[in-house]
Amino acid sequence: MENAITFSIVGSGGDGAVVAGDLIAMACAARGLHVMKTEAYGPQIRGGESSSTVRISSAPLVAPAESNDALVVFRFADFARFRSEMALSPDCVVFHEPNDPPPAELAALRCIAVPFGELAREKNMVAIGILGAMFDIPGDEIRAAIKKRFRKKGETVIEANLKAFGVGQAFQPASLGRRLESLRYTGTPHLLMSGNEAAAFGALHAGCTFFAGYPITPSSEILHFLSDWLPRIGGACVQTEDELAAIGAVVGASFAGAKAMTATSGPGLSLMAEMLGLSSIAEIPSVIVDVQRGGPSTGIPTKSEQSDLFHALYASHGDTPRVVLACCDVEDAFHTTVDAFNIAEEYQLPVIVLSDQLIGQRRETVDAASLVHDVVQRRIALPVDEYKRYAYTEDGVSPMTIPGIEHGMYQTNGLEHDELGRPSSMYVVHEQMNDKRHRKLDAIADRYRLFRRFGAEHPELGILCWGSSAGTVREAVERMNGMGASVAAFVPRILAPLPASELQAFVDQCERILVVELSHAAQFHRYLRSEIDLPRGRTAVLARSGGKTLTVSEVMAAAVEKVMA
Amino acid sequence: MENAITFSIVGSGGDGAVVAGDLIAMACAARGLHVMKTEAYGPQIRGGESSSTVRISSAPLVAPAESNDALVVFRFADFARFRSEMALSPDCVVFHEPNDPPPAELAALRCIAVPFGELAREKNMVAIGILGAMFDIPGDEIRAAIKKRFRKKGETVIEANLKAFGVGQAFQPASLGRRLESLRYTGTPHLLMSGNEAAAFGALHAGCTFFAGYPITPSSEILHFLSDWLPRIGGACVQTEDELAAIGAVVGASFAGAKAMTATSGPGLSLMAEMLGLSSIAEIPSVIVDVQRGGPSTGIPTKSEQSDLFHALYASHGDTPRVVLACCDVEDAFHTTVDAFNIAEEYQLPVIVLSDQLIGQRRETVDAASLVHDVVQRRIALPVDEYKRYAYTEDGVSPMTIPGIEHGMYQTNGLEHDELGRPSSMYVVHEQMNDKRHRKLDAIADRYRLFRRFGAEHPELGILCWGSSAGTVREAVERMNGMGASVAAFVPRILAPLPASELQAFVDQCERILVVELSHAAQFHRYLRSEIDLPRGRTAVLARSGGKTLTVSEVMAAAVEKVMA
Amino acid sequence: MNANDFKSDLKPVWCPGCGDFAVLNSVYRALAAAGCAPHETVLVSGIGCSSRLPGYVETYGFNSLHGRALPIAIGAKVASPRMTVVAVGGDGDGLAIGGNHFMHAARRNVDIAYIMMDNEIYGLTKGQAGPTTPTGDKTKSTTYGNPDPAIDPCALAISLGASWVARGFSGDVKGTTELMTRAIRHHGFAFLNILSPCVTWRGEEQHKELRAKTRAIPADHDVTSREAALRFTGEHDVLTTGVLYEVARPTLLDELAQIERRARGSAPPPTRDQILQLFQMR
Amino acid sequence: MNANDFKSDLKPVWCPGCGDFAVLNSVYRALAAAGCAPHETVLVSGIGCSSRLPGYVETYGFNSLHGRALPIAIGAKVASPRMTVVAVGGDGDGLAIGGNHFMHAARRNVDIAYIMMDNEIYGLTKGQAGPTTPTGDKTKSTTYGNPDPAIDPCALAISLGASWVARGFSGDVKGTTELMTRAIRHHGFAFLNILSPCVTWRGEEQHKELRAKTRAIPADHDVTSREAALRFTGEHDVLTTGVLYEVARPTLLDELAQIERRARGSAPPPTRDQILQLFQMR
Ligand SMILES: Cc1ncc(C[n+]2csc(CCOP(=O)(O)OP(=O)(O)O)c2C)c(N)n1
Ligand SMILES: Cc1ncc(C[n+]2csc(CCOP(=O)(O)OP(=O)(O)O)c2C)c(N)n1
Ligand code: SF4
Ligand code: SF4
Ligand SMILES: [Mg+2]
Ligand SMILES: [Mg+2]
Repeated sequence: MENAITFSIVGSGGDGAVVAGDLIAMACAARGLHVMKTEAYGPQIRGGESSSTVRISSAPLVAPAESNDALVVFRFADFARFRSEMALSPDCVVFHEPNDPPPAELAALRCIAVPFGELAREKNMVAIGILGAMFDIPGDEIRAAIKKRFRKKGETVIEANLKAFGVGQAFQPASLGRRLESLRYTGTPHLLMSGNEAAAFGALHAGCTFFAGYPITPSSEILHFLSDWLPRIGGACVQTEDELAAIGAVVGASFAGAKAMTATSGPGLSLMAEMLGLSSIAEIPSVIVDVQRGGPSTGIPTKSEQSDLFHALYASHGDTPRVVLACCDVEDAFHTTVDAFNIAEEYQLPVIVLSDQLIGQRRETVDAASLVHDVVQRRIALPVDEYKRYAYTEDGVSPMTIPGIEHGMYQTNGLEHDELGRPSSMYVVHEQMNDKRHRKLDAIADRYRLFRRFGAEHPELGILCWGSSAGTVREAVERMNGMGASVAAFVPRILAPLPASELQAFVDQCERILVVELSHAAQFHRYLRSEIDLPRGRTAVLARSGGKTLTVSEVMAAAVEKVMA
Repeated sequence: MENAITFSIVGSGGDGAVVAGDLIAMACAARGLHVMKTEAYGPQIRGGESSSTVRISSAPLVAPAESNDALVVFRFADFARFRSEMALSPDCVVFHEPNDPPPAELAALRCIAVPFGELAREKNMVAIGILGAMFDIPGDEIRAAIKKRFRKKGETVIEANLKAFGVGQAFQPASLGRRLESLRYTGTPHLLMSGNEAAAFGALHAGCTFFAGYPITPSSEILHFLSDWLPRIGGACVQTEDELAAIGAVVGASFAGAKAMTATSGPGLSLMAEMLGLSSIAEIPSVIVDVQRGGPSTGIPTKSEQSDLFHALYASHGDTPRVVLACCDVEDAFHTTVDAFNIAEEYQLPVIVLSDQLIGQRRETVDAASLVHDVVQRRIALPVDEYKRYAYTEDGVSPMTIPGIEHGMYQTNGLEHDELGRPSSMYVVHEQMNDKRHRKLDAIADRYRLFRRFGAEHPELGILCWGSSAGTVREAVERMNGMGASVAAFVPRILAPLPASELQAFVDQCERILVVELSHAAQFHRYLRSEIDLPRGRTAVLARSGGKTLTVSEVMAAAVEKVMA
Repeated sequence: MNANDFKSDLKPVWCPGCGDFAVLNSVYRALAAAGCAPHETVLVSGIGCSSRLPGYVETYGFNSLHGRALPIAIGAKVASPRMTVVAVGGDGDGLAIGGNHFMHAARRNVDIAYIMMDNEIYGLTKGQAGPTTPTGDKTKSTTYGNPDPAIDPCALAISLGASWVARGFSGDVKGTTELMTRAIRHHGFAFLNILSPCVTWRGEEQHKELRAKTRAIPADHDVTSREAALRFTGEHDVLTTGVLYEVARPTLLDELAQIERRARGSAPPPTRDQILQLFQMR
Repeated sequence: MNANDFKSDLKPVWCPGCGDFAVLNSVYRALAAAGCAPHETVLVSGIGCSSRLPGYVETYGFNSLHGRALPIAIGAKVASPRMTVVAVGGDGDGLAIGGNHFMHAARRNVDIAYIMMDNEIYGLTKGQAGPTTPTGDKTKSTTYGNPDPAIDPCALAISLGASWVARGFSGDVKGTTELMTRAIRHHGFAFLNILSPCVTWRGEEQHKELRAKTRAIPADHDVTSREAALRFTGEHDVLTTGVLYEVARPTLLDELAQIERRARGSAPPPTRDQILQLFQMR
């Protein structure tokens, strides 16, 4: 990413570091630049340390920032908290308060003292004034962003902020780093949205009219968005007493004919295990978005990890067919959610979408034109004389009616049942019904070969990864190939049923395999082993805990150390 | 099993088919014979059709009955219900009421009309009189069993039943089948117990003083047993409002120092997923017995299946180390439960015991002398000056205190935490703690190499199976080897962590592999693939739904068709 | 539609003599009396003997998970308000594992009728104590007597905010049918507790005892008085049947409709581009 | 032991001005006043801002799962009756996801004190409506106003059978400390609802409003009268603090002890062989 810059702003609550990052991101999006923006917080509920990191480029971005070109620190005590999770490039410029000298380890960098607090009460505006000037981000866009952002706070606030911004712009420390000409790019304005917003918008796009949920970090923004928008389109958004009720209400609504969804994070998904089984055996569509965070248990609610995979794939007692999809980035959160509805509705089973904190809560520029996706409707059975709700069919999908349809009445249940839905404890019925329900997975595997493949056509090294790791791996692949290596990556977007033949073909094509994931227990690797053949002795694994973003250099190092060596 | 006989008694509610089977089983156990007894019911809550099947042998029995040598049918309409799940040997003798002629398909068998109802009101007693005489089961033992069983009902009832039994004994249809001399064996009397009773007794043996549970078929007998016995030893048995509370109370009690357990079946286990994660990250011992039934969802509550494996292995979001054990038969349910407590207490994590309906609710003769097993106590930390509850250690096990110990106070939680138990969202802490928690699995894998291996020393065919399938596979292996084949089987009793090296060594030893399990989705096979290397192209799988007992001939047929062919 | 039109051809699995047969009978009659169309009626239950009921009724039916009838019923009702949604189940299903949903459904005044078949025991799992089992009773799970106080489901429902609460006895088909009809017609959350004996695990006596204790509610009872209602639920020697409590207050659907009005007014639903505007930075 | 002995050296993560600081202060003082030994005290919480509290107290502490403080506390108390067990948490934790455990803990009169820090909002997850949020309030999850009626936790606790119920206001440290001390000393399930403002999601006004509304319970209130107590919880313009309800009835531990007596009498615990006799057929 030659034409990309990255900077972070770090401060305490009240310093406005996060707002500062927001404003620059907004300005860049408006100007048609590509932006990826992440935030990090300390353990304090409010008022603790926070940091905002913005990566900007004139070309599309696929991964979050690797290292900073500039850094604004309002207090080094706060910076220390994030130090281990933040890389600085060798020519990084550090801005700080004169009376708060940088720690020794930053001595090698260019450190510039700026009396932020003295220059204006709105010191974050001063900071973006300086950064804007340094990186030549159009001032009028930033000013427009300030006006938009503080609209509700009134004129005086806007004025004060604009003024402080001006002070920052005027404050020109001598000879400041590179100016990226390309950043002055003026293309079509982009949308700026988070993965959670993209998923929620995807639900609306897919025709979702019912959402039930229980708040949980880092998924709650989906609930918030739909609480705002569903009533406007005549749908309903219900906050339930817990996750058991949320997924129950989704199944009930779907039974009654609505496209229905819930969203949660790991702890909530754990509570939904039993109802997953009901949705599967009663063959009632349901969509569950899981925005993963650090686990197990309450774990690390504010950080990202890829360790809910096992639970998504395998939770619920009994042989319980379900579909698991995974999105790779913000835009993909939209598409994956629509796919989830399409599959759930067409095949009458539960579909889990695995997102994660990194995708869900980061903001990315998205092209409005790309937010289109075909929508599939449930196949409603025509009233027939001898209606069999669970008729054996070739692809396992039986005609479904919904309450209100005359002559379409049926009984459903979580007990094993015959073609009419009547409870049965006979082995033969059980075996045939298990078979019918699992046949749907074959049909889906056939129809939905969702994956991304990028890099060399005849790779020496093949990387397998999923979800939010994909962007970083992609950037690593591009860099390695740029350096003369021959690397490719395969990223399934449907994890169950896995596109096994394509995956196997890819693996067989490669000399060596590297599996990359943010799960200490290497869940993805273990799952892959159970479904395809990985070359014995020629497969390496980069699997570590989440809680820290995967970096391009980490992937490259693993490729070199674990595989090439 | 040359010296074994099997018979079934089939009737409607009130016919007393099940009691009849019980009495013969009791008599045989008292005489030192080996018995395995299963029951089956129709969907009626009470008063529907029921059948009782008893297998008797002078040598130890490893598997339930394959086919019947005798059959008592009080009503063929009831028999029809069980027909598909009941095999009859070619020389099977069928007793029936004169006015209820056998269906055509039984024409080839010797059918003998007995006017049961006319002979006595207690027609089930007449039946065991006839069967006892036919198979030469000592009458005095049966009479003793009748007295024991009807003790609480009073003398008149006992007298009437004894009289009817005498009538049956006297009723001697001409030339009745073989008499098994060996059945007159008089060895040490055996205990007669069910797998659920064995597990509950195992808990008491292990020192369990706290049980919390919620009723569910087919596990409730564990609750019933402990509700009776725990108060007598000064422990407590609590029926909670649901399974979330049950496992919560277990974790709380264990935190407070008690050896604590819950028992449930699939639906309950699904509800326990979240708390499993807490027990794992807070490192608090817990024991969960799951008596599996047909799934998914409510499924088939009264029948056996091996399909909770995935959930037991993988449920709960995040990287959640836990131990999964599986018992193979009634006696093994005792040992496995004690092992579960030993491992949980020593390694401070959740341990799931997988049993199933077939083991849990069948009655088997057990040798009292074999119900011994070493018991491990929790390692309680001595109060130290700088007590670190979650200190990093080599085997991952940190010193634990319990409330009441001075200077041993600590904070625990489901959030990621440092060595002192203080919440932390730092990556480095998370990675190290994940590592610590997973190291325990290595230590356990090292110490607890629990498996059974039987059959040929240098096998051509290796069979892999687990749980209740083991007995049937064992009998199949013995029969095949008796016929000149070279077959062996490997049965892990610890499923996670798997005894992978022993398993791999076994697999590598065999020319061909057959995996046998009662799960439509072949959960065991898929799990094995993820953990060891199975020979590509030389591995076959016999995986089908539960709901019907696995039979020896089924295993043999698979061995021939799928493997030998 | 008459009662017979609601009979499905599935044969109940209940024990001969089970109180639930009579309840089923009342369901047929009440659905007819309330003027429900079978195809616009949804019966949702949990798991238990009693929860088998929907299978025997010719409507849309859902025999779901133990304890989860109410969330499913609520989802169905909100998604398809035109349907008549009736939840049914046992005392264990509704008060033990499903207690939390009961609490919040009552509070929210969800527009469904909830019929509890209360046999003071766990029937299906073969006789363990439940939340309505009298203290001291010996059951399979309480060898030395039930340590817990019994809940009165009607008292609970009233405390939790249900807007219509009644008690019936399955032995009185006519009375129960009337109550059920009113429950179905009520605007809001209607809770009907029906004492329905379990001959198998509580014996014949339970039936006789209940019959002896039951008496109809006095005609002059003020159904809008919480205190008056709670006086009946506090009785020990008699068991008063009838409508104990009835008030009018906004239901969940009323509230959701109001939210929709506030959200949209008379504007047409927003277009895709209108929603996306939210993310436009210029 | 004095209050300071109960202070741990962990710094609270709460927002400056959060009502929970004052509650924490009361916890220190009450534990001291009730004469608890730190190593014989167990604090159990769920998840939420308020549930962080055990970490700041020098006792055995367990910050568990969202909604599951009570089952864990009950398990700990039954297994180790000598310990003083106190459960703490938020309104969402205890009344939404944890509602069922609340209901059954109250009914069973479990021997623990349960302190609810009620801020009428979900604090930790950044401001969604909870079961005590007033109807109509706009929050992040109720864009057009909260459709649900608010629960009064004390009224609920009384209805559910709690044997000791009180209301406090975190702004009144002295009063809260006294109530907490009594809660800890109570024999049975003691429920203390403390209104503890969330400055971040309910603003400064909440604090002021609460302070203005609070008034002490009249000295002549009959604490054994359920009706009298419920009159206070029904008030709208004032917020009466103090012990609303207090009765004596057998606790879960009392019942379990009686079960043990019935089971064993004065006999020594059965031996292994005595148990196995059950399975002997001769
Ligand atoms: C999650 C879960 N836990 C437990 C069970 C077992 N179970 C089935 S029905 C039932 C209780 C039955 O009692 P009740 O609800 O009163 O219904 P009744 O049979 O008495 O009509 C239980 C515990 C289950 N099916 N699912
Ligand atoms: C199973 C589960 N669902 C949801 C959450 C997310 N969550 C954490 S705290 C909380 C509610 C906080 O509200 P409250 O209990 O009132 O405590 P407060 O923060 O207001 O003190 C929620 C929903 C969770 N941790 N676990
Ligand atoms: S067990 Fe009881 S409740 Fe269940 S069907 Fe039989 S009599 Fe009815
Ligand atoms: S968010 Fe509210 S409840 Fe949470 S710490 Fe801040 S002020 Fe307190
Ligand atoms: Mg019941
Ligand atoms: Mg709160």
